[in-house]
Amino acid sequence: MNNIETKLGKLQFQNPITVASGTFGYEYSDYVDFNKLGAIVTKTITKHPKIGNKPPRLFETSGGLLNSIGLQNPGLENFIKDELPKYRGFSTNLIISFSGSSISEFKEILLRLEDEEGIDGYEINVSCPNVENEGLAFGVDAKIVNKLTGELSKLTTRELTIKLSPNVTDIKEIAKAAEDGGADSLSLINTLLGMAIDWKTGKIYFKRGLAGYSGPVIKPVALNLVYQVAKTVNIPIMAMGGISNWMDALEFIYAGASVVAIGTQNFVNPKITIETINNLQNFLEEKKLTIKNLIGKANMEEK
Amino acid sequence: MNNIETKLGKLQFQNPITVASGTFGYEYSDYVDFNKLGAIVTKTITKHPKIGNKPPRLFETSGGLLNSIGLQNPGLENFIKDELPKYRGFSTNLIISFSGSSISEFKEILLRLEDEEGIDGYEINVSCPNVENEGLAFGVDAKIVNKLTGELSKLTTRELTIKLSPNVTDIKEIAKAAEDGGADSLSLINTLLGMAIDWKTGKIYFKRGLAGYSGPVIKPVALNLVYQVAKTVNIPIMAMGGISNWMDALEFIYAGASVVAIGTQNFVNPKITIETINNLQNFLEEKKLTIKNLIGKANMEEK
Amino acid sequence: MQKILPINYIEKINKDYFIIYIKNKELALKSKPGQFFELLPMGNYKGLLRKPISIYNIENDTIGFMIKKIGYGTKYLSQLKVGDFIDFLGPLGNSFNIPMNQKVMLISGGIGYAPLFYLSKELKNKHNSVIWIHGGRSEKDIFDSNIMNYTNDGSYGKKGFVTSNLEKILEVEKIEKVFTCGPQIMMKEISKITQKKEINTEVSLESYMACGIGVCKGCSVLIKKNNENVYKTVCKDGPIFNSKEVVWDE
Amino acid sequence: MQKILPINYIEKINKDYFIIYIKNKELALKSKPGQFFELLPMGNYKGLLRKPISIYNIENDTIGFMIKKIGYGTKYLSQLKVGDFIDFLGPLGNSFNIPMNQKVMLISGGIGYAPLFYLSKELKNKHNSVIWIHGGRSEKDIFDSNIMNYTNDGSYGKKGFVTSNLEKILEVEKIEKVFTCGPQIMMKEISKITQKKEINTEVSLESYMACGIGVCKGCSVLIKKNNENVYKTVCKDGPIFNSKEVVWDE
Ligand SMILES: Cc1cc2nc3c(=O)[nH]c(=O)nc-3n(C[C@H](O)[C@H](O)[C@H](O)COP(=O)(O)OP(=O)(O)OC[C@H]3O[C@@H](n4cnc5c(N)ncnc54)[C@H](O)[C@@H]3O)c2cc1C
Ligand SMILES: Cc1cc2nc3c(=O)[nH]c(=O)nc-3n(C[C@H](O)[C@H](O)[C@H](O)COP(=O)(O)OP(=O)(O)OC[C@H]3O[C@@H](n4cnc5c(N)ncnc54)[C@H](O)[C@@H]3O)c2cc1C
Ligand SMILES: Cc1cc2nc3c(=O)[nH]c(=O)nc-3n(C[C@H](O)[C@H](O)[C@H](O)COP(=O)(O)O)c2cc1C
Ligand SMILES: Cc1cc2nc3c(=O)[nH]c(=O)nc-3n(C[C@H](O)[C@H](O)[C@H](O)COP(=O)(O)O)c2cc1C
Ligand code: FES
Ligand code: FES
Repeated sequence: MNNIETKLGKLQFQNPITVASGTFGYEYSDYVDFNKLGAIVTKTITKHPKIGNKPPRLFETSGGLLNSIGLQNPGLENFIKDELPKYRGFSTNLIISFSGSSISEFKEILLRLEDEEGIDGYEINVSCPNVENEGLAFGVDAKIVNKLTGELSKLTTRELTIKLSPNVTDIKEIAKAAEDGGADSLSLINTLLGMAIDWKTGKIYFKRGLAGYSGPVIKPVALNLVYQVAKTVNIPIMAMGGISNWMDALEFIYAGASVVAIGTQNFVNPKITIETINNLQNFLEEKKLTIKNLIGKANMEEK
Repeated sequence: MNNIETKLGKLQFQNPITVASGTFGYEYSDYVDFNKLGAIVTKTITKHPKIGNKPPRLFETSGGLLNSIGLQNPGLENFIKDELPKYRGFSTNLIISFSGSSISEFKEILLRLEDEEGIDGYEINVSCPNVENEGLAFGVDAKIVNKLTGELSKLTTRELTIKLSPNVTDIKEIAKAAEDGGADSLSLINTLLGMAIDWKTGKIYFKRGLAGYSGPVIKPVALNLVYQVAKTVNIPIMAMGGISNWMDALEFIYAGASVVAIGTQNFVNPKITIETINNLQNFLEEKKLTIKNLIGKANMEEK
Repeated sequence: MQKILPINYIEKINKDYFIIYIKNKELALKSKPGQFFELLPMGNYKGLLRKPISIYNIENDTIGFMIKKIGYGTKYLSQLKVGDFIDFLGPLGNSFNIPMNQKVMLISGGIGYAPLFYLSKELKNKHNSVIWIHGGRSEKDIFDSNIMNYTNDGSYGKKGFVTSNLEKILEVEKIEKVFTCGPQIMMKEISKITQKKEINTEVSLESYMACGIGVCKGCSVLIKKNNENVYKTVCKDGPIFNSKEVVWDE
Repeated sequence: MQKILPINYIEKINKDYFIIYIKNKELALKSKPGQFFELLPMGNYKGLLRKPISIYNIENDTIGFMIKKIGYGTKYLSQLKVGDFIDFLGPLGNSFNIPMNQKVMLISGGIGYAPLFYLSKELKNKHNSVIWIHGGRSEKDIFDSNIMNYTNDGSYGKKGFVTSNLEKILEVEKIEKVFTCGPQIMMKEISKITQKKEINTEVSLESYMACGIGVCKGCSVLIKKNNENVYKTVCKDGPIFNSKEVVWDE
C-alpha cells in the first residue's frame, strides 16, 4: 500500500484521508474502522467546558451548511478523562484540536496534554475570538499567530499544526507567520462566515447573527487558499473545505496538500472517509501513481 | 407604485432592483425593458481597452460560477462613443462602473465622464490589483480606499458608490474608510476568490490560477457582509452576491441594503430582473409593506 | 446502520401527506417506536443534508415513513416513485418507554401523528388501553376517524385544540401516562397540564439535524439534569425526553 | 427568445446519443443552420448555467437537438421524458453562409455531426451538391451509413481520421466550400489543408458559455481582424467563423 502513504510533518500517514475537527467523533465507529484512517482529528476542546450557543445551530443553504455550534465541548479535563481513552486505542495518528482565549491558556492546555500518552499531534484552532486581539480571532493577526506558534513549538515534540481561517485579506502572510514561528504543518481552511435571514419575517436565523459556512460550496475558495499557501510555505498542509469525494481529495493534493480532511460530508455519508480511501487507492493503483508524487503538482501547462 | 420605491444616496429608484456590473449589457434589451429597472450598472471600464484574459474564462462548480474575464472592455473613449449613447436613452438611473490602476487614473476617468451627459452615478471598482498597493487590490487597504474616495468625491456631484471586495479580514474598516472619504453609498460584494483544478490531470483550469466566484453559493457570505457593513456605516448599500430571486432580494433588504443587484442569475434567466420586480411588488402589496420600511429591519427577536 | 433501499410502495394520503414503505428485515427488527431514520434520496437530489423522519409503522419486514410536504426535501421525497432508491441511516435515537397494563394517552398534532402510530400498536401489544387525541389545522390533517380529532377550523371532528378539554379527559379517564408529538407550543401546553396532574409524560422533540448520531452537536436542546440546564442532542439523547426535563422557554 | 416548452418526442440513438424534439412554430421559423439554443431543464436540475446545444434539425414546427452524454447536464437531459419541460433561450449566434449551386463538403467529428445535419438539408435546398465526411471513435459515433464514415478503431467505415484522404478528395471532387464542426484539433487540421487549397471554409467553434448572448465575455476566442488578434464571442459573433480568422494556437 505504498502508493497511498503520505506524511504530515513529523507524522507518517498510512493514507492521506483524515477528518475535519468538529465533524467527527467516536459515534462514527459504528460506520468506520478508525484504524483505517490516516489520522483522527478530534473536536476542538477548550480549557473549561463550553455549553455552546443557543439553538438553532444549523441551517442548510443551497449546497452549503451554516453552523453555530459555539465550540460545545466537555472541557480539557473531562476530555482527558472520558474521551481520550476511547481514541487512544486506535493504531492511527491522533491529533487533538484545541483553542484558548490567550496565549498563556493555549500553553496551559498544551502542557496538560503533554502529560497524556497516545497523542500524536495538536491542531491549534486560532479562529476563536479572543481578548488579546480586541475580540477578533487570533488567526487573523500574523504577529499573534507568530508569537503563539513560537511559544507552543518550544513546548512539544509532537506534530504542531496551526489551523488557519480563510476570512483574512492575505492568508499567505498568516501562513508564513506560523511557519516562522515553528509550526510543523498548517491546516486549512476553517469555515467561511455566513448568515441566514428569513425573507418572510426578516428574522435573523442564528442568535449570534453570523455562522460558519462549510460544505461543497466552499471548495473552490479552499482550493485557491491551499494553492496559495502551498506556494508560500515549505511546511506540509492538511487541507479541508468542501471535500466530498476522492476526486475532490485529489484536487487538493494537486494543489499542495499532503493530507486532506473530510468535514461536512461525514454528516451526509458516514462512510465517506473509508470510501474515499478505497477509491483513491484504486485510482492510484490503476494509474500507477503515488500520493507523494502528486502533492503540489498542479500545473498550468498549455494543452 | 409607492411601496417599491427606494433611494441610493442621491438617487431616487423606482424599485430596488438593478444589475451587477459585468453581468448585464445592452443585449438584454431583447428580454428586459430597461426602463423598468431601478438602475442600469454597466460593465467596468478602464482607461485603455482591455482584451481580457486568455480562455478558458468560465467554469461551473456546484451551485457557483468561476470567472476569469479579466475586465475585457473597449476602454473609456470607445465606451463613450459606442455604448454610452445606447444607455443614455433609458429613463432609469445609469451608473457607470470603472476602475483604474492608480488614484490619478481613477480621477482622470471620472473627470472625462463628467463631461458626458446622462450619467447618474459611478460605481468605483477597487478590486483590481494596483501599483500603489504593491499589486494587491486597492479595495483591501482602508487608507487607500479612504484617499481614493476623498479625491473622487471632490470631483463630482453625481452618486459615488464604492464597490467593496469580500476578500478582506475586516470589511467594516474598509467600508468606514469609504464613508469617511465621502462616498455616497457602498456596493458589495464583488466576487470571492476561487480556483478549479482537474482531478484527472492536476491541470489548473484558469491560466491565472484564481478566478472570481459568484452565484447562489456566495449568498450567505454576502448577506453577512452586507449586514455587518450596514450596522457600521450610515450611507446606503447596494447589495449583490448570489441573488437569484425576489426572496433573496428581500433578505438583503432586511440585512440593510437599499438597493439590490442581480448578477450571475441574469445568465440563467435573462428576465430575472423584471420577474423579481414584479414578484416583489406583488408581495409588498399583498402584505401592505413598503421597501423603505424593510431596509435594515432584520431582527433577532426571540420567538 | 446505513442502507440504500428501493421504495416498495407509496401511499398518498392527500395533497400534503404521503407514506413511503420499504422492506428490510434487519432494519425492521431493530426499529423501536420513537426512533427515526435520516433519509437521503439518491439521484438528482439538490439538498445537502439528510432528512430526519420518524418511524411511522413496522409490519413484519416493512417500514413505513409518513411524511408531510414542507420544503424542498420533503417535496422531493413526495415525487419519488416505487423502485427509486433512498439512502437510510438508522434507526437513530432513543425510543418511547412502553409501559404494561396502563391507561395511556397519545396526543399528536399534525405530522406528530406519525411516530405515535407505531407506538400505539406496541402499546396495545403490551396490554395498555390507549386513548388518542389528534389535532390539525383542517380536515387534511386528520388521518384516522376512530380517534378523537380536533381541527382549528372545525372542518372535521371538534373545533379547537387538543388541549381544549385535556384536563377533564385526563381526570375522567384516569390516564397514567401521556405520549405526545407535535408543534413545540402544543407539547409545552400539554406538559404544563400533565405536570400539574403529575402524569408521567414523554415528548418527542424536533431539532435541525446534520449528523443524526450525536457528533455535530447541531441539534442540541436545553435539558434540566440535576437542577442544571445542559444541552442534550435530540438525535442521540432524544428525540424522546421526559416532559419534566425539557426547558421549554429558552 | 425565451420559451419554456415540453419535450415532444425523444429518439434514443444509442447509449451515448439521443435527440430531443420540441414543437414551436415561432422558434422553428427563426432558426438557421449553425445557430444554437441554451437549454435549462426545469425541475430538480442541480446545474447553474444553461447548456448550449446546436440545432440539429428543423421540420415544419419541430426542432431537434441531438445531444451526447458528457457530464451532469447532458446526462440530466438524457433522463428527461416526453412532456418534461425545458427552458429554451434562442436561437442564438450567427449561422452558416449557405451558397447556391456549389460543390460543398461537410466534415464532422463526433457530436459535430449535429449542426451539419440541418445545414446539409438547407444546402440541398439551395441546389448545392453535398459530400459529407464524418469521423468518430467507434461505431457508436456513426449516425448515417450513407455518408463517408471513418472510425479511429475501424469498427465502422474506413479506419482513420476524416483528414486521412482529405486533400485528395477535395481535389478530385473539386470542392468549392467546406463546413466543419468537431474537435478543435480536427478543425484546425482541416483548416490548414483547405487554406492551402484556398477553399473557403466555415468552422463552428465551441466555448464555455454563461450568458449565451454576448454580455459576459466568457466565451471569447481569439480572432484575426485586420491583422490584429481580438477576442470575439462564440455565442454572438460566432459560433460560425471563417477558418482564416481563427487563431488556432493560442
Ligand atoms: C427526529 C425528527 C423526526 C421527524 N419525523 C418526521 C416525520 O415522521 N414526518 C415528517 O414529515 N417530518 C418529520 N420530521 C420533520 C422533517 O425532518 C422536516 O419537515 C424536513 O426536514 C423538512 O425538510 P424540507 O427540505 O422539506 O424543508 P426545508 O424548507 O428545508 O425546511 C423546513 C423546516 O423543516 C425543518 N428542517 C429542515 N431541515 C432539517 C433537518 N436537516 N433536520 C431537522 N429539521 C429540518 C426546519 O424546521 C425547517 O425550518 C422530523 C424531524 C425530526 C428532527
Ligand atoms: C455553440 C455550442 C453548440 C453545442 N452544440 C451541441 C450539440 O448540438 N450537442 C451536444 O451534445 N453538445 C453540444 N455542445 C456541447 C455541450 O454544450 C456540452 O457538451 C455540455 O455543455 C456539457 O455539459 P455537461 O453538464 O454534460 O458536462 P460538464 O461535465 O459540465 O462539462 C463537460 C465539458 O462540456 C463543456 N461545457 C460544460 N459546460 C458548458 C457550458 N456552459 N458552455 C459550453 N460548454 C460547456 C466543457 O468543455 C466541459 O469541459 C455545444 C456547445 C457549444 C458551445
Ligand atoms: C458542525 C461543524 C462543527 C465544526 N467544529 C469545528 C471545531 O470544533 N474546530 C475546528 O477547528 N473546526 C470546526 N469546524 C470546521 C471544520 O473542521 C472544517 O474546517 C470546515 O467545516 C470546512 O470543511 P468542510 O467544508 O469539509 O466541512 C466545524 C465545522 C462544522 C460544519
Ligand atoms: C462574468 C462576470 C463578470 C463580472 N464583471 C465585473 C466587472 O466588470 N466589474 C465588477 O465590479 N464586478 C464584476 N463582476 C462581479 C459582479 O458584479 C458581482 O459583484 C458578483 O458576481 C456577485 O454577484 P452574483 O453572485 O449575483 O453574480 C462580474 C461577475 C461575473 C460573474
Ligand atoms: S444532529 Fe449532529 S449531534 Fe444531533
Ligand atoms: S457566453 Fe457570455 S458572451 Fe458568450
